Amino acid sequence: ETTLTVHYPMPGFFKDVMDTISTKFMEENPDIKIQFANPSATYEEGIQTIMRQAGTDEMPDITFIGLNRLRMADERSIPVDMGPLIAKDASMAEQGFSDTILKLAQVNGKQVGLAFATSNPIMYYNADLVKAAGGNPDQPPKTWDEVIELGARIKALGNGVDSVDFRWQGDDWMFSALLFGAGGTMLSEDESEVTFNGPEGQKAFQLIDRLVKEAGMPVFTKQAGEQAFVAGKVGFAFQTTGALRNTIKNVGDKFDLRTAEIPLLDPENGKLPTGGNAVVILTHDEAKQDAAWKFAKFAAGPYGASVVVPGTGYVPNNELAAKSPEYLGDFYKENPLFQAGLKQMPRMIPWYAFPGSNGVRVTQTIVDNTSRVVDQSATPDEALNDAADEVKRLLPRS
Amino acid sequence: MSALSLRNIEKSFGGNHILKGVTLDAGPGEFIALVGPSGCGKSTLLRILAGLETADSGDILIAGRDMTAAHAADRNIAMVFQSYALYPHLTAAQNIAVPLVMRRLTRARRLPFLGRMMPGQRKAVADIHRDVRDMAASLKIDHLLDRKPGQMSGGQRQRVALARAMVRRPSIFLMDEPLSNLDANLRVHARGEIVDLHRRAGVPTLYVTHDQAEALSMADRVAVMIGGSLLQLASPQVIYEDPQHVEVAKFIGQPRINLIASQVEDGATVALGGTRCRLVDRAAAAGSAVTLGIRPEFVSVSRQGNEGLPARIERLEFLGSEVIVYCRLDAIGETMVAKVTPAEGADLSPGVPVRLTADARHIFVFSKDGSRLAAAPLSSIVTREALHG
Amino acid sequence: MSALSLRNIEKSFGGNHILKGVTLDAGPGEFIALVGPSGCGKSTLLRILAGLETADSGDILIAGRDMTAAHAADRNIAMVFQSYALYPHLTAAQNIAVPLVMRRLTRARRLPFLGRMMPGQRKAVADIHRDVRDMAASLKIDHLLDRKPGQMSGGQRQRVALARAMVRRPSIFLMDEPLSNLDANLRVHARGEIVDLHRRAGVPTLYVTHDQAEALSMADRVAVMIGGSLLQLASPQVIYEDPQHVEVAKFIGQPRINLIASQVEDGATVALGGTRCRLVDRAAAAGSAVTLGIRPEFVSVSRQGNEGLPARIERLEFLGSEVIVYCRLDAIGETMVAKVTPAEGADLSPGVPVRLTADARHIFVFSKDGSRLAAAPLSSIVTREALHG
Amino acid sequence: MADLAAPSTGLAGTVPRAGTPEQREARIAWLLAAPALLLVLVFIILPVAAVIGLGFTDFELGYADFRFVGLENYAELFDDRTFQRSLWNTAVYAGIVTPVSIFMALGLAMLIEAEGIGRSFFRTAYFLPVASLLVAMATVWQYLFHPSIGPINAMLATFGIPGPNWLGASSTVLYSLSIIGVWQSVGFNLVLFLAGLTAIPRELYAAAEVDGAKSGWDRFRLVTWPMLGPTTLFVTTISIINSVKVFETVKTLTEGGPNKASEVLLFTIYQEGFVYLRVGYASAMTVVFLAILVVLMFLQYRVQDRQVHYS
Amino acid sequence: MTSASFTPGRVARLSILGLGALVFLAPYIFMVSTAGKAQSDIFTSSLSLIPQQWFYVQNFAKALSRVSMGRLLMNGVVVCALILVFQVVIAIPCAYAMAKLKFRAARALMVLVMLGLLVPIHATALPLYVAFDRAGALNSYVALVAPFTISVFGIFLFLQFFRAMPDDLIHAARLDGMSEPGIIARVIVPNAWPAVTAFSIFSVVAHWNDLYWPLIVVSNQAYATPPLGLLYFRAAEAGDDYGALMAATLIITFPLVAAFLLAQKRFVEGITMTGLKG
Ligand SMILES: Nc1ncnc2c1ncn2[C@@H]1O[C@H](COP(=O)(O)OP(=O)(O)OP(=O)(O)O)[C@@H](O)[C@H]1O
Ligand SMILES: Nc1ncnc2c1ncn2[C@@H]1O[C@H](COP(=O)(O)OP(=O)(O)OP(=O)(O)O)[C@@H](O)[C@H]1O
Ligand SMILES: O=P(O)(O)OC[C@H](O)CO
Ligand SMILES: [Mg+2]
Ligand SMILES: [Mg+2]
Repeated sequence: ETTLTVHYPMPGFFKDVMDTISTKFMEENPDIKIQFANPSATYEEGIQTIMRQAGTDEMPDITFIGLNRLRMADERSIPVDMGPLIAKDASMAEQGFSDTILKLAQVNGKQVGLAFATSNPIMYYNADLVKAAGGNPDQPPKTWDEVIELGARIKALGNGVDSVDFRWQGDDWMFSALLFGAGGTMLSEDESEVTFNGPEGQKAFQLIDRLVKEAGMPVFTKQAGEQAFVAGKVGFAFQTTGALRNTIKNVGDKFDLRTAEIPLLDPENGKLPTGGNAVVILTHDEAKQDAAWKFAKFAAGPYGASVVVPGTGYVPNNELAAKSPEYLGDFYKENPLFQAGLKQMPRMIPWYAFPGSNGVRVTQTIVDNTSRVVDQSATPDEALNDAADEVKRLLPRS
Repeated sequence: MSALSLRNIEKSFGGNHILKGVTLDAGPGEFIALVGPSGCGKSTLLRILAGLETADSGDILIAGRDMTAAHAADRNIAMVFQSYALYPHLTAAQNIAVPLVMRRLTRARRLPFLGRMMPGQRKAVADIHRDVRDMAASLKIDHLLDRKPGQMSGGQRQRVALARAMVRRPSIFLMDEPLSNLDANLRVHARGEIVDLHRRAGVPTLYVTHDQAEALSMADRVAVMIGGSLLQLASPQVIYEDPQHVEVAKFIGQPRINLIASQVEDGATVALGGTRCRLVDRAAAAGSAVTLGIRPEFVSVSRQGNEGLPARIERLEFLGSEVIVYCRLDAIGETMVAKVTPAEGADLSPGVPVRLTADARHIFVFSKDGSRLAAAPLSSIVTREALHG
Repeated sequence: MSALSLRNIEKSFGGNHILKGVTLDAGPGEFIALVGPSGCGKSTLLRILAGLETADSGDILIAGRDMTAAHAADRNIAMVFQSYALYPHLTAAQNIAVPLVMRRLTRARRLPFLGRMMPGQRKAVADIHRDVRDMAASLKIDHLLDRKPGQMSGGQRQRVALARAMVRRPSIFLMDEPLSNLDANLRVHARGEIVDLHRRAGVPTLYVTHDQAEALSMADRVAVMIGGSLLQLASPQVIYEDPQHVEVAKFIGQPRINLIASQVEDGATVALGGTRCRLVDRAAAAGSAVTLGIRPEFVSVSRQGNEGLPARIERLEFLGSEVIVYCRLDAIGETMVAKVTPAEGADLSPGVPVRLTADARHIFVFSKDGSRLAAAPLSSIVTREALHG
Repeated sequence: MADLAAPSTGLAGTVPRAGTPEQREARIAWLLAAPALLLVLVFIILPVAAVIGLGFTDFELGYADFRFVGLENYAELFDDRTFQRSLWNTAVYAGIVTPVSIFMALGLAMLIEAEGIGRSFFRTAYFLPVASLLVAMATVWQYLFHPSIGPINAMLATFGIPGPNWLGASSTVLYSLSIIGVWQSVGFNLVLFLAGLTAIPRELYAAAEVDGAKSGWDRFRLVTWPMLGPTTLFVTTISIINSVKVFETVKTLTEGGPNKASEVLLFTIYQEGFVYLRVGYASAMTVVFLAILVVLMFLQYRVQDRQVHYS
Repeated sequence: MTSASFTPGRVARLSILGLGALVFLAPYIFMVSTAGKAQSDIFTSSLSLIPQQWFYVQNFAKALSRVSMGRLLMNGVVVCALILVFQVVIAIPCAYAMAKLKFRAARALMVLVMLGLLVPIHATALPLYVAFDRAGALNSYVALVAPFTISVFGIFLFLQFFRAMPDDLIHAARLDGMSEPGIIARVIVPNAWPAVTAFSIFSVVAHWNDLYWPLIVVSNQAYATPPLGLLYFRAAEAGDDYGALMAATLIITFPLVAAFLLAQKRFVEGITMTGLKG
């Protein structure tokens, strides 16, 4: 009998999901016991905990790491390379692990994990407000211009109603949604140059500026935006599809909640960052590694996805799960709110992870400068250039 | 017109009736000592008078004006507290100045910085300084003016408290056991000082103490308060030599008066050993219980003779100028105390059998309810006045 | 062999020389009162004796054994503190039992639960209970045994403190102003009790007080300590009637002794008004300064005659059984105090001119350094012994 | 029975009876203080020493090796704008929370002391925030401060006042956090002041009244304030320390944002050490932080102690 | 002073106090109200304290089932009790020595205590973590308790209290034959209850609610403390499960409030007696 200690972040999302998956797993693998370590509130706290514990007896056997922190973890040689395990395993593709999906959890070609929950940014909207402002809820805006125009009308409804909540706080994910959506990149191919301050980035920041100026987007904190939206006081919210289940619960039947694909600055070539996390094996114990691999595959596999998707709002990380009626096929038919994320799947590219030891700082710099635009203390160009300068300084000089 | 008059003051705390209708008048410049056992309500009365506590009923008149409802600060009453209640953070000079500052400077002037810039401020402050210094000089505490209370001895603190009370020429002066924290020698000395001060200032003073020696030696009149009632208000001599109540007799006099239970005999006489007295107004029926009181200095002890009550010396207390003799009356199982001179006490020692005789002229007779019954030595009936001639 | 002997005890705190070589012997069962003004070092001496403080030099012998370095607990000394220092969380019975428990039960036995199971425990505990009850009975506090100190009056606490000290039959008994927290009446009563207890227990006792009346009335011998030195150690009578130092005479006696600066005249005589004494050993040269002391009770005041010192009555203090007369000697600008009976004082009042005469047999002569010079009334030279017959 | 007869020296205890009584006493004192001393050493002194040591290295969490970089970290601190910002923010925060919570607590304590009824209710009501669990309370405050649906702004709106964007705007976020800080610390100070007030002798107030201090303000100036000196000194000390140590609210409510408007020292240290994982640099910050606290306490004691009266 | 009549001054005083109490309690009122609301009922544009649907049972049930509340509370009690016992047992002798015994290091100790007051656990967490790890003591009660066994605040508080205790009491105990540890056990401690109560409240409140340190040293749920348990109701991205979170908070806060209510009189008394003079 093997006991695996599993650590995961954001229990608010994943506790029930994890419990279900592990119960099922243990049923199927009676010789493996899963026990959970104390979960961490955020990805950042999660990775900290792991780094602290790395090399100690406390280190769990398996953890779930935010996709953009995999690189950082790998630089510290924390994850076990899954390459050999995959190589041994003949049936990867059969189990729904396509190459695109595998790529999400690779760092410089090394398979450091398996994507477990994947997300992309979508548009949530309050159909009641849209209607009240004279829009058609069944024809949600397709472009940012439409969003801004309709948002302005919603804002004009008064009574404390706000137009837009764009989730720019926390990390660079939503900025990259705009940037990638305009076809831009963070850094040049060889990671030696900052490129996010190019025209695409400028468009992204200008859009944020317009959201504020023209649509009257207020400065929300993360929770404040969430609370206002579920209270029915915000027209559009742009954030991860992973929050969908909780949003549905919080909204209840206070208003008609809808979702739609997020507008892209470049509707043709625009891409979207993949949020979410990957299951990572930490244990170097041979015997445990086998069990861990089993569990990782199980969690990231079609069954896991079939639990994660309805339980949270994440999009399936597994092609089999998405298509097979055994898993989620019917679910999507019955739950149209979940379809926005699904439809965007083809546009998903990895969440960019910055090289070097200052990765987290870099994302913080982008957030800080975004906030300057949102609270209108800097022009988009100033903020963007400041961000670029600062990020340049923080990148490894080589 | 009396300087101060209290009319029928009543006060209860919760269910406890503490003051039971106290009426008291003080003449201008009079020094009245209020004595009584602990808890009898002395401080309460004083606090009511000062306006720190409100009476349930009764009136307070100061110099003829009704002050029953006036604010403490408006009564112009000065008070010295048992603990002195000096402000520990202020120097002696600042302590003494407080009542002047509070009265002479407007609120604006008292502001920390602004005050200094107001016109006339300098003069006002200089006046206060001068008055404080004068007061300190007259109490001989000039050298202490810069010290804080924590750096002073009990006696020094007491003088600072007096100075603080006197400096503003109050219309009435209240003192609540101001000497009780001083040691014996200092206390005797301080008594003199307070009397002196009172004489010079001429302010009517109500002085609370539970030390009867203090009351007798300092006051023009002594008010004896027991259990919330004023039992007697009279000059020290009268209080001592002519107590109107057994409690007064018991409370005043050191060592305590000897009290012996007895009965009225036929012919309205009472007997203490061989000494007999007759009740003057013959009010008490024969056989009714009375208490006889005789002060220790009027009990004489002799080793010879077989007159007087037979007793045995239990203990002698040498006090320098006098000797207290504790004598056991074996017959009635009581102890009688006599006060003799060292010379008289020289041949006495514990265990010696003696005879005690009481001076008939100084026997007090108290009825069962404690009130005094007029009596006279049986041998020669003299009027009470003659006794105090 | 003396029960206790202190040899040349010295103690300084910081730079302050507090005890300046104190030597004192106490016989078995002796009651010695240690008096002196506040701050003279009485408590310090007691604490050194008890082992709570260490002397800088000097030796402490208890029943002949050198205890100078012994631990407080090993000296078997009991002490009653001014504040009583009862354990506030324990009942009277438990308080009294503490020294017995600590001495009779081993550490193991004192453990909360285990202790109970040890053999012989019951007997030991029962013995302690019995001793506590006996002690309480003899101090009449049986009814208080279940109360905690907070629920007792000052007098009751004091008795519990006494019981706690006595119960273990200490080899020496120390008391540091045990009565100073009691009020005057209770104090007089408690004196008797302590003397009684001492007599019954027969334990040598050192009793600290700054109240000279206590010292005189209670002690077999009185030690007068002033400024860190023992000035005189003698029986109360001798201390009062034959002080060997001006400070002793000043400290003992209430009201204070009258001290008048004077000079030795030709023929080694000194004069106080018309009263003259001759110095017995004629040691002092004519013209050398001396101080004459006369106690107030030996000063007589008369309104008639023109003998004696002319004076003016300044103030009268009525004390019930006696009257204190403050007389101003205008000629020399000093005040002389006389103590008279109320009868004698009846015709005196402030401002009246009087003549003061001192009883020549009771005049003390002190040299400039304060030591006593033997002197005798000039008219009839009698030996000093005769005076105290 | 044998042990009953044990000599009185049986309670000699664990301490050998050698040397003079003074030496004995000192030895016992050492023994009694030893456990505390040892633990202070192990859990305070040594870790602080370790932090000081780390401050001279480039240690990063996750990497096994590190090198000594001398004063490099400290040099970097000098031009670290985030650090300067957080220094300033911490100063502002402490500058608001300390005096406001002290004076508010004092005022409330005096009102409660003067009031006969409901003392324990008020005491509990004001103390409750001290016992609050910030993880959960953060959510509540988030809601109360919500710019559009929050009760505070709703209330302001009824008076026609447009409510600010409390936690969202960089201009107000620090003040909003200060309000929470005050809310959390008033109860603590209040209890201390209540205790201080009960210790003031009633007679002093009587004396003040008789001396002519008619108004409550006069009595406050003359008696209450000076007599509370020692309490105030203690409360000030604790308040300064606690407000400089602000962390939880920032971490849970604002993450230092927006745009570092609510970066405070401990949060910055946490961010550097645990998020950016630069332990060496964070340690250098910690050293500076501790140094600031020490200097602050020293100054505060020097200034205030002189004016405080100890009875 | 405390007359029964309602003078204008008194009415003003009571209104200020009442209003203030309301403001201070507002977050709690919101908490209690939220604990009874359905998730969709919580954030609405209309301010209503009364839940539209009565959801208390569901939320409390969730709070109790989602985490093993019994285990959490037990851990909380064990950890707080151990911390408190150690703090008191270690601080009291030290404070006694500093207050009542003469030894030269007393002043230096005082400085150490004052400096100790300044060091937050946040500052030393990392070296401590490393040390516990090396000792293999992470994920244990030892790790949760050990760093707090020394409370300089406690030493400080007891020191003030003991200084106010009369020397005579200790002298009497010495003469009665007690050793110094005996004095502490038999005289000091029985009379220090008010101070111990006051200190207990401070200590328990702090450690019951502490999240920072348990988060670092505990990964095994067997040792999770109540605040760690609350994490399960928190989602970083969107919408905590507020109703259940508040219900859980109420469950966790209740023991503290009850303890404070029971102890508050002694608590204030205890602080009074310590005099708190620096
Ligand atoms: N504020 C109060 N509330 C309730 N009872 C009080 C109050 N003040 C005084 N008492 C009670 O009233 C009685 C008289 O108290 P008071 O202080 O006047 O006595 P006292 O004669 O001054 O005694 P002492 O000589 O001991 O000072 C006492 O029994 C006391 O307990
Ligand atoms: N521990 C100490 N440190 C410094 N000085 C002390 C100490 N103990 C006593 N003193 C000083 O020693 C002197 C004598 O003190 P002590 O307590 O023996 O006087 P006392 O005769 O008992 O006085 P009292 O009658 O007031 O009790 C005082 O001046 C006191 O200030
Ligand atoms: O919550 P996730 O996993 O979708 O990640 C998305 C980003 O964290 C949002 O900022
Ligand atoms: Mg009184
Ligand atoms: Mg003394």
